[in-house]
Amino acid sequence: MSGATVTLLYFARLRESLGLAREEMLLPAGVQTLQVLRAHLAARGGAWAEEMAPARKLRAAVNQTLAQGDAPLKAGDEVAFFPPVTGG
Amino acid sequence: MSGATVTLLYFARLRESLGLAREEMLLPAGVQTLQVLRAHLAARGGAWAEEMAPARKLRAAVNQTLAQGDAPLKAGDEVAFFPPVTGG
Amino acid sequence: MSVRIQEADFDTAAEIAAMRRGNPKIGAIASFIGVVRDINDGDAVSMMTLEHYPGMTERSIGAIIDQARGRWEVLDALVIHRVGTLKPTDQIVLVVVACSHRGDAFAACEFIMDYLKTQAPFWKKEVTPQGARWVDARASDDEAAGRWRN
Amino acid sequence: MSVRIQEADFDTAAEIAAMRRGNPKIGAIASFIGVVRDINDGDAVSMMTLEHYPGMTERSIGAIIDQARGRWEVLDALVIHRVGTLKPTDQIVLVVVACSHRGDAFAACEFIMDYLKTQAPFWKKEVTPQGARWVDARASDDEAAGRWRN
Repeated sequence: MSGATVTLLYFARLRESLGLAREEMLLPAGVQTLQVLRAHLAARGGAWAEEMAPARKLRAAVNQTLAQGDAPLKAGDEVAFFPPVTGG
Repeated sequence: MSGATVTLLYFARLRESLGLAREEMLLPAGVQTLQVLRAHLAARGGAWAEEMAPARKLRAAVNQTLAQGDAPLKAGDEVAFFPPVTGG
Repeated sequence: MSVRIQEADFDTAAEIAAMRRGNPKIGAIASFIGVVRDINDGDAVSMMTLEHYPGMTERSIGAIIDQARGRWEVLDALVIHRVGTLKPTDQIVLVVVACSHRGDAFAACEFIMDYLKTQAPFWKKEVTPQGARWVDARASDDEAAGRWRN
Repeated sequence: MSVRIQEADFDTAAEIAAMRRGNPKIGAIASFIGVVRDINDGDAVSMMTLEHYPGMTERSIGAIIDQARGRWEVLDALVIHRVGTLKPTDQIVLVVVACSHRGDAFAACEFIMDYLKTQAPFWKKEVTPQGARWVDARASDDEAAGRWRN
């Protein structure tokens, strides 16, 4: 599906490194899973390449639920990237 | 050792059945362990025979520490008999 | 480390605050409160009395705490157990364990409760519509304490 | 069942009292308080800030509590987690679980804490003499949560 807009959120160390807490994105054609979205963001280079690198330990949530790389994306989704959690 | 006096304590259901909370006893010759003392008390008959019967679940402490039947007794010991505990 | 046997009720928050005061090494506090229920073995309970063996009670709970300190890193521990007459919803027992890390705190707190249930000389007598009766010890409590022997 | 994320401190005794009020089925209350320590990974900590993901935080902790209720007989459960700026000896998190029996209360309380540590979206940034740094997740926390998968 093309023409799908999603909201991207970044937290904690990621938010600081990227200098961004939130953005709206029109999903490019072919970006239909979390994993592909991550690779797409890494392609922005600089801090993006570093933080989104496959070797980097990163967690992601789709619509506020922890999700794996093969999670499908659709219009209106809220997608969040963040480091492993450290609460409690 | 003969001529040894010990203090006997009874708690909870045992205290009520026997109608006794505490007594001083001159240990008879041959009564040198908890187990033999229990048999000696059972020989008093009546409620004693019932409560001290080998089949009866009973706990004992010597000098305020849980003890097994083969625990030796000596002059001045505080020996307590009671049902399994139910606190907490 | 502290053990108190008393008729009076206890104030959990005050006890935890006193334990924490001035010890910045404490990172985890596990606590347990036992409460009188209004039903036991299927019968309504209106009241109970708790009898104990003064002297041995404090000594045996002290020994239980020492065992816990030998197994886990315990910064502080407190046990308060009430005796006398209690009614449903009254508090019976408080165990508080303070550690640097939560795994130690949870384990030591549960260990102390499990051993207290099977080794500390307390006896409950409860009043039900059928009259007063001494509460029977539970096999499940022996099993709970047995889990820690390994 | 209740989940609260707040900057304000919490009053453990008041929370436990509110939970117990009017529920005579409660026989066992296990609770856990997490506290800011003055040292982490060998460095002195003077301050920390806790960031979270509003919305997902409440949702994920609610899901953790639901899992606990599916495994044990839980009469009531409460999680309060603070966010914002905290200093050593400040309280961070409170978990209270009320059950009829103590085994359920201990297990559910520890389960909730272990999952909260690995699944709820909170992040700590601490200030040490070397400057501010994001706290790294611990492998030991993943292992603690992993114990419950069986």
